[in-house]
Amino acid sequence: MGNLAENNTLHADLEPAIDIPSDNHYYLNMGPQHPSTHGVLRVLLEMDGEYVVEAQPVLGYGHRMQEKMGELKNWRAFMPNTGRMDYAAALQYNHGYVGLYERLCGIEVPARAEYIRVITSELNRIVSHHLWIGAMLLDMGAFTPILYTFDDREQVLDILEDVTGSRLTYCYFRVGGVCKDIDDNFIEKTRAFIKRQRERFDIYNDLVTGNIIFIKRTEGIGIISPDMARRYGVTGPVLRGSGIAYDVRKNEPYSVYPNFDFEIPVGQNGDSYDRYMVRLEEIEQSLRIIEQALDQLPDGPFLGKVPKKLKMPTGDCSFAVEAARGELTYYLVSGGGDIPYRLKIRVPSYSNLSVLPELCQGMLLSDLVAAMGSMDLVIPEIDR
Amino acid sequence: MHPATEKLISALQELSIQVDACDYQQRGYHFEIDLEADKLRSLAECMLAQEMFLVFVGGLHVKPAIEIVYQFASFERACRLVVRAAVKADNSMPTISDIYQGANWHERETRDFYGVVFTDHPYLKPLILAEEDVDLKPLLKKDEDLKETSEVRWAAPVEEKPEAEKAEQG
Amino acid sequence: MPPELLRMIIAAVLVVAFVFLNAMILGYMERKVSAHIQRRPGLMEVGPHGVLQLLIDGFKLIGKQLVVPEASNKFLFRLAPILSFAPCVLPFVVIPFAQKLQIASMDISLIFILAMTSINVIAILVAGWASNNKYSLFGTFRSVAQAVSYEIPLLLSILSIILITNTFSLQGIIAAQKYYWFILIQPLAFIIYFISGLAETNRAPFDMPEAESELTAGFHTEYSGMGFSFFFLAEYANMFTVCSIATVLFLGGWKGIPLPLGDYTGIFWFMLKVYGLLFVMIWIRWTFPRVRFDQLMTFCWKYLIPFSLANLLITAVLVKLI
Amino acid sequence: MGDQERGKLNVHSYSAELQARLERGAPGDFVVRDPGPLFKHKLADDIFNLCRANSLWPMTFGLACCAIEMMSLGMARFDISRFGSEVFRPSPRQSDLMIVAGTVNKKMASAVMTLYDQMPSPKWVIAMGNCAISGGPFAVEENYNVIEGVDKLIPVDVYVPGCPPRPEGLLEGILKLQEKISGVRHPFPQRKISDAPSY
Repeated sequence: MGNLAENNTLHADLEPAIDIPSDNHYYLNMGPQHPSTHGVLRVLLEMDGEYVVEAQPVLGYGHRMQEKMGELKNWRAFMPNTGRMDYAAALQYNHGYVGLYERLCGIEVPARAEYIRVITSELNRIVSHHLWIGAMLLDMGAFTPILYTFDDREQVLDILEDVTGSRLTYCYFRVGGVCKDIDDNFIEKTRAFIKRQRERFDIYNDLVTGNIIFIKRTEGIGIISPDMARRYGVTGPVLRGSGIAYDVRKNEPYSVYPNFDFEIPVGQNGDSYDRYMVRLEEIEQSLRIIEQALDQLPDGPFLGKVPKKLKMPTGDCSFAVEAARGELTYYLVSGGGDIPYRLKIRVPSYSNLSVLPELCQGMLLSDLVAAMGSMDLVIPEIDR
Repeated sequence: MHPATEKLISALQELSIQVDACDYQQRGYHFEIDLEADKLRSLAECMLAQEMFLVFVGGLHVKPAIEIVYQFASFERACRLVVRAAVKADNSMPTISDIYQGANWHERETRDFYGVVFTDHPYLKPLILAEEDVDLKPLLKKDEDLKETSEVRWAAPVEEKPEAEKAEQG
Repeated sequence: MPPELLRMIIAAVLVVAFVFLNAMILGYMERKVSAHIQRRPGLMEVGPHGVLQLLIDGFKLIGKQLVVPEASNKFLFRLAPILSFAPCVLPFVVIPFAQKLQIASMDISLIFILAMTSINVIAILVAGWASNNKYSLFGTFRSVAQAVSYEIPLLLSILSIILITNTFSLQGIIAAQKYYWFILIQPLAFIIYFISGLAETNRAPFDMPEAESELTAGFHTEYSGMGFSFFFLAEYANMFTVCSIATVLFLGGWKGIPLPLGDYTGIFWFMLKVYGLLFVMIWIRWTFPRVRFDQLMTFCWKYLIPFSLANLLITAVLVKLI
Repeated sequence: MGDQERGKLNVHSYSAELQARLERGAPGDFVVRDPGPLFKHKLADDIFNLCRANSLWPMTFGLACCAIEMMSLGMARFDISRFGSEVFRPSPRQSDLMIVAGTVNKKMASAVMTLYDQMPSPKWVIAMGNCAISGGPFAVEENYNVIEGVDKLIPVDVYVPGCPPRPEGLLEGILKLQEKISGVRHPFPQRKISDAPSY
């Protein structure tokens, strides 16, 4: 674990304090109420001056019994909960959940519904990345970018609100389709948004990407090597920042993703800066997917025929989707009937955060905050 | 089949672990493995050597003994494995957190929810639940809801089991 | 009552009143400018365009409970805000607002101001130590290191002006800028002074001691009500002091297009320049991310100090030659 | 660090305290150490209350989904700063208003109470969202972790229902709180919509 000094070029002239045995270590309790822990994460830090010797995240301050409730309710009753796990990218959680039942029960989904799902999911991904860019820069002390990204975010929320009826915790997908059709107004607004968002990238780049302080704060900070990512099961943009082009949308395609032409952006060094660049590029790729989906959008029903009460076969089933933060896997064990026997939800941020104890050894406290910000954590998602 | 996947299967068979291929369209994973707890560590080592990553570790409360479900997948190709291993008689399980460090938290969480003890785990303290809830084990099923292992496995396609209806609960 | 004493009392009242007024104006300016930078209206509802907001905030802070933590050093905890506030009032005594608007003229007024502004760091040290809070202590460590380091380039850049003018008197320095402002012949010194001034007043991007996302609220984490507002007042008073020195040294002080009653109305130009600089400070704060602590120190020791030394050397040689 | 030393890191000093407070019952029973003002005068009270109502500084304290809507309220579209409440203070010592935005669970409960205690009085609490009001969708029979309503822990002034409430809802809650504090809804003359500058 002492390879940090070699990886971290910025620290080369400042020898990390971890190798020096010292009695001057002290404990610092960060959270559960702390501005940079994105909610209710608590990190216990053993510090030597400004250097972190060891970090021990304490989870559970946002634990809401989602897995327990998954075993108590049928799919209709549990659908709202999926949107509340990762509230920043709720539609992808919806998508995974309905996809799971469709796979298990062999339910056909009309093509139009799949396209609507992809369009809204990708819009939701953009929203999530907007939130993240703002929050990360807020962690690094820049207050203004979050207002600009939230401005863009509100544009998408307006579009999504028209079809889903809510701003944040969507419950829009249904087993067999979606609950409301999209109209011309939606398509028009989405196209206008795509145009607007492409122009906004210039503002982001002017304000953030080229900023010397931002580059100095993120380059070479929090390097996650591909090997480390594999051992911890890191996925999503955090993994892609490390140079591994793993994306469930390409690797195990679901829905109608094979119909679209898009790329998986990857970074090179696996540092915070790469993760930032990957996410910025992902917004562009999502825009491309939406554009293509709008062009190809077929006519037809938006909700297939689904029995009022699903009859699940016994057995287990797994469904993975690419959520905004990485691979989201629902694993359901059914004992028949319409209520799952066991619902395991594998959330991406959980594994992404588990890197932290190894990642932050010998780091400065400020870098820890920047590295944590670059991971895009949503704590109630981790705690479920 | 992808050559790397073939290599993985043969490596697992060398460890005398039986790998069953599954219908991906139906189940969402490609291979399933039913394993004895003793072989778990060698399986995990083999998986890491074959560049698979750990998707999750979860518990499953069924009748003879609690089962721990491991899911592995690959970054490079479509290959997803589900490994199920029943816990030992003393409700314990060997840890794989020294092989896959990511398993550390998953195992702690499983201990929180099911009370399974992972032997040699470096730090088996409650992760999700509060310290005073150490014996809560919230995901354990009540006796009347508890099912046999065979009741939650895929049946062969020909057999229809209408009695599975009785699983309805409040 | 001797007239001199009367004058002193009036001056003292005016200065304290001005410090409060300045904090109010700056607070309003900060919130309104930040709002417009972020494309939102900002303060709007309390008074026309929210002008009464800072007054209301002040009253509210007076009415808040004063919490003294159980484990703190209670004497020092109460002392720190006063220690922070009192010295930053004193520089206003010697600041030349106009040709005849200066409370006391001293030959060493520049030194006096620098001495007074340096006390602030002790107040922060006391506050952080007495709070018995790790985050406060963290902020204090950073603040002391930062203030001590940035004092050097600050002084060196001032020194190059002193070499030209041969006086520490602020009126003397303004008088020396009869034909041109010193920013024209000492641009590097101005830039170094301004950056160091940002760091000295703990303004973003150098707001290490109260880095919100890392240290919750830094050295004043434990302060509530008036204790907090004293730090707040001191910060704004220090900002004003730093900018007024910059105005005097580099921007010709109260000099400008002559107005009637020029001996007194120079205050218009002086305030215009000072608030112009303050606007730049606020602008910087709401644009940049925060630098990291070691980068902050590296920047000071590896760039600012060598450059200011070189600048000083060149100035000395040129002054000798001309 | 060895395993024994690791144990030091995991300190839960709250749990016994939490138990005691839960047993103590209704939130009115809290010991308030505020000595109160030195003298009381009707006019002074009115002025101070007017000031307090118009200068509510919330604490940076988000728990779950509702926190995002709370953030949205601070952002350009809804802009809480019009009412002077954009000063989100990270330290409880400097804040007047605690917006409990999200689900409070057993582990978090003690922290919520500690934070409430750390705020200097006068202080107010807004319970934002169904979870904070009553446990919301998590108030099921098998509930083992979620506190069903933050008013079981601390006194709440204003409830803002919704899952999550829209930012306008929270804004209305803050205006209601202003009404509660000063007796008048938004004490200063209200702006007509048409007068507001367009952004």
